[in-house]
Amino acid sequence: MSTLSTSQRLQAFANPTRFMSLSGRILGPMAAVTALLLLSGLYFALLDSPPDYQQGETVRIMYVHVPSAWLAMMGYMIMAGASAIGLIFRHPLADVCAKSAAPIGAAFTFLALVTGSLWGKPMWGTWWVWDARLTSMLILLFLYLGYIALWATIEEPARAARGAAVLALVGALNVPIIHYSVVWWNTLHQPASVFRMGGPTIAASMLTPLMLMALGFTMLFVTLLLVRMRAEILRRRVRGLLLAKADM
Amino acid sequence: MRRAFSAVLMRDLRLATRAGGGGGMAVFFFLIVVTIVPLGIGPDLNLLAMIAPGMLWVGLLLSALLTLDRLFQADFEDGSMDILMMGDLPLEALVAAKAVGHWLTTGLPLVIAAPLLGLLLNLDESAYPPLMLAMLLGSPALSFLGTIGAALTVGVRRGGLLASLLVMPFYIPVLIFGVGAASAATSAMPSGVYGQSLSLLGAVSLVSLVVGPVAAAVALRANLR
Amino acid sequence: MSHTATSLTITDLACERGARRVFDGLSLSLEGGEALVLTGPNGVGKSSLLRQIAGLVEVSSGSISLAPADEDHPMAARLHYVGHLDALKPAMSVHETARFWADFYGGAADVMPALDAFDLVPLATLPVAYLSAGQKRRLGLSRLLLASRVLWLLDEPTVGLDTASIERLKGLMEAHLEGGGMIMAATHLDLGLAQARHFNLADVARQVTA
Amino acid sequence: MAEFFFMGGYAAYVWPVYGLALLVVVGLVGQSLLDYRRQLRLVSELESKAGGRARRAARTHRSDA
Repeated sequence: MSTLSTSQRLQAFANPTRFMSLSGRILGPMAAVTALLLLSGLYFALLDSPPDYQQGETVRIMYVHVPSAWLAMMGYMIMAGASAIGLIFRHPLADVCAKSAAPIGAAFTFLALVTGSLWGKPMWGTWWVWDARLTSMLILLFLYLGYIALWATIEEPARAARGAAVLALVGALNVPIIHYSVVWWNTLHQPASVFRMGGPTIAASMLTPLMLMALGFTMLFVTLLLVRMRAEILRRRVRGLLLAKADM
Repeated sequence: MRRAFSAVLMRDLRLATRAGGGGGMAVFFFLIVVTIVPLGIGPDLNLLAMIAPGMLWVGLLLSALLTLDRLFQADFEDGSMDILMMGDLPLEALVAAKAVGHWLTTGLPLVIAAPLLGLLLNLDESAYPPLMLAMLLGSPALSFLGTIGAALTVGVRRGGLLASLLVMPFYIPVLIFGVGAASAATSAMPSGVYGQSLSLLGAVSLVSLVVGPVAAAVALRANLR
Repeated sequence: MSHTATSLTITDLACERGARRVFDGLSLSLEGGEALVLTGPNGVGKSSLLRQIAGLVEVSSGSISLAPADEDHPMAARLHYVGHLDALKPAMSVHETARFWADFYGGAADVMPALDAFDLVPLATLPVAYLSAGQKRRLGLSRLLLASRVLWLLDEPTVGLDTASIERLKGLMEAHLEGGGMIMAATHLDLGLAQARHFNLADVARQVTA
Repeated sequence: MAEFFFMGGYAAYVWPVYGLALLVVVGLVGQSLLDYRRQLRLVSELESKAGGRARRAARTHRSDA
């Protein structure tokens, strides 16, 4: 690949056909890096790190739960950022990116919720506790599902894109507000939060698996995002061809 | 005649699952209704466990009401209603096909989702089987009675809200017996209550299988003629 | 599809829409193989008359009867009514739509001939959402061929059709008439049907006071 | 080796977590690739029917990872 300056490279991603050929080229290596990171992360998480003195082996759940929670948040930020670019700069690929990011983000949110519940059961004895973080994560899932449902119901892509972009931006604005109100709600009823997710300090030996898994998940997110964007571009071309076929 | 009945039913199922079907929306609404309960009442697990059966049933009812108005309105708006009323299929059978379609795409998913949402409300382990059984027994009544509200408000602007108001009173017996059955198994109720409420719930459902289509057919004739 | 010795008789029919009396004292009859074109200004009640015959609008007084009497089919099930709306679901494909109508009418399982009669076969797998207005209109009309019914009630059938489709429709109408069927159409476009009688509803409509 | 799977008594919680994580990852990757392949097939089908008008577009996607 010729040495393009970063702004040129970003610009090159702008128009769809350029994006298709560029993403086609880098997807291979990205998938390899993702696999490498995830496998090494798994190795450290399961085999090469000590159990926590308090939580014992259940601390290994953290190596999946915390990264997926990060990705859930990151996914929504990407969606909101892409939506903003789409609305403000009329960028052709922005809403494709936002629409493609949503299902991946939702999947990570779901993963974070269930692993959180699996982590909570040995700790608190019930599958679900209305802990501030878990509750905010649940509401984040609603934001995702609402966004995906909006795309599914509006037939015409351009109109759906604008509506979804507005929804994503309003959502992003509300995420901190919702989180704060849930934390406040939680402390209102339970003075001391019984459980601090991830513990105050993370021992060095636990940092490596956590970082590796987090990096692996992030690479997975970006790789899948590119694949889904390519599929979305093709989906719109199919729609165009179908419309053209009807006019013939 | 049976072919027409299954044609209408299959078409409704295909439409519901295809473009942003109604079923998914109702479950999503049910999820949100059940989530905001603890946010309103507080995260105290014991309190939640007590009100869980009642809240799950109220959530089920509200979610079923949500998708009622599209039952006939969609066909009325695009002209399909004219054709559906001009076939060999009597109106009562048409309404029954619509109600079964509504139950399969909305009622059943809600009943399947209910136990999962029970987790959020810290529902007692022993309450799951009775809750499921009661909801399976009672949910058809929600669909069949719901057709009455939907038929009465066809062609009415903002008919959905009106449909819910009209039908809510009919849902009260289903609610009472349903919650009775679901909570009888857990809290200290006299032993006979569980069997009693289940059988009453079954009776209400059976009655609604007949009353719903007949009343809705009359309403449709009055409303569309 | 042939129909034997059929006739439609309407005696002293009246129609009210809301408080307004659209027409009354309307009597007409139609024999097998005959077409009747309803004319008259907008609002004179052409659509209301067609919908009344189809059983979709209340008959306040007077009678409509379709001979020969047929016990096991309600009158509405012995006629086709094509109104302004095409009764199509955007999410369903052309073929699925026709298939549904065929099943609902209890007509033939193979819907291709009916689609072919309106040149819709190339679009068979296309969802209705992608069709143009004219194509939707042709799909709506194609249900006339999905079940053999003696009386066709057509409300402005040619709206949105191109000349080729109008010719096609005309051919199908003539074939229906030759088979002993009956047609009553409300239209401004002269379809040029040989056996067509004209019936101006204005003669019967009450002069609606301001 | 057995006590590794025993996970200090929490096997019933740790393994479902990793099992679910695997499921979600495989599900996401699988669905994304299947959808991509399906759209690719639809485009080439529709384009071959509609004449080679957009032949250029079809040429640019090589099959990737």
